[in-house]
Amino acid sequence: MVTVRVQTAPFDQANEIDALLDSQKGGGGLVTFQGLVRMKNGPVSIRSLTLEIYPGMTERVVSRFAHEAKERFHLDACLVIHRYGRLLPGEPIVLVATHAPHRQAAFESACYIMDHLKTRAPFWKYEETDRGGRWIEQNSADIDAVRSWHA
Amino acid sequence: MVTVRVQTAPFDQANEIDALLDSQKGGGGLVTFQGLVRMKNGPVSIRSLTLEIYPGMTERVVSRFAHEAKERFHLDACLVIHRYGRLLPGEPIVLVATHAPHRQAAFESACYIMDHLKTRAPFWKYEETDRGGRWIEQNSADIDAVRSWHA
Amino acid sequence: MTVVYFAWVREQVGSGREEFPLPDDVTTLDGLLDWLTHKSPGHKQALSDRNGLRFAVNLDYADPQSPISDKDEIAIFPPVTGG
Amino acid sequence: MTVVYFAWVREQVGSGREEFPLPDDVTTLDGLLDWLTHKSPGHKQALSDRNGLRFAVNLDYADPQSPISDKDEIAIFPPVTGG
Repeated sequence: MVTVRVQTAPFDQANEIDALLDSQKGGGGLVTFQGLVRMKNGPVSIRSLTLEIYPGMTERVVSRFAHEAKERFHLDACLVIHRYGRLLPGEPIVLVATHAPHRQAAFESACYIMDHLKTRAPFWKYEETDRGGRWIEQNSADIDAVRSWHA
Repeated sequence: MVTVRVQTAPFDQANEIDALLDSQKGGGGLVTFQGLVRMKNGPVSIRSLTLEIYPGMTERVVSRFAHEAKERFHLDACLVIHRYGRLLPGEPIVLVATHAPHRQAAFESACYIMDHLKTRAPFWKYEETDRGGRWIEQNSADIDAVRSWHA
Repeated sequence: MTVVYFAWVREQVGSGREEFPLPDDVTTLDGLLDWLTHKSPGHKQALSDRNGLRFAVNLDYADPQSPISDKDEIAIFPPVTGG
Repeated sequence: MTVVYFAWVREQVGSGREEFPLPDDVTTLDGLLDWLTHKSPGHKQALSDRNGLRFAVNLDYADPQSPISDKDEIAIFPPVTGG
């Protein structure tokens, strides 16, 4: 099972995980990653993080990565929920959950999906701080990380 | 914050994660791993998995790994709950949650803790199936995995 | 054709979406970018460093060398920052 | 001293816990294992392959060469399988 949602609404990690586990009784390992809006950028307090998407393309790209991960790592199930719009510090941005017979596959597939979300999925982050706003730039470490999956 | 519990009782992943996130508002990435009793060993149905511990030593060793992980990966928080006693297929065995400013540290530390739980923490698993019972043997891939952290 | 812009490209262009007929002599994404550069100072600023931009044609990532047609939806945006 | 056994070692020995005075001439874990081997056929069977066993002295992993004393709690068990 692959589930992908791109939404403004908050999600409840517990409900999502319960639904994923109920959907297929497989045992094994479940890895989740939850990304949260940070409170500080160095000494500067963050007021909000606004995510812009490309409606249509964003869902399509995220869904492709989720299916690729399911194939490549032989997952039982894979869930990606990614929010957009204006979020406050501490709010969840993204939830990735992967379920596999072996823990290594669950860990690697969750990393794989996150590395691709960071560098290939059409989301753009605008951070508003006490000292003004800025569009966040792509991180070179993230680019190296995603390349390593396709070396 | 480091929390370690070795217990027979089930745990509620949602409550545990909420408590962990409430305890420190840091943003960043939260990785969880949940291990579940498998349903099948190849074609053979599993009836139960019973975990034996060494009371005193088990908590001590798990706690040491959790603290090592917190230092090594600069975690904001680290939670390990490991059950023992008789568990049924599909039941959760272990919950590891790591929270760090950067996702890579959260992923790696959760792997680090799982690799050490698999190979160094005093737990022994007895699997009861339709064809009888057996003590599960240590996996050589797990031994390689834990060594790679100390190479 | 339709051209859509996102993030600071959208801000500098001053619009998220433009529709117009495929300009004469434009057959590739690169050619479209040349043409758009002359549309306004905002377009010129937004498109000045093409290496710093990413492109899609009909919801798939595309190179500047990609052929384009009047029926296409072209997207121009900065490197993405999801997750 | 106290000796505790776990998993199939416990089953083969037939007990999870034994208490007795430190035997004469025993100064190391290895020496204790030699002595225990003669205690019963179950002990002999459980301890026959020392490379397949793990040991702890007072709740810390220990090598067979470790010195031991009458106040120690010694643990003998198979490789662990947690997680």
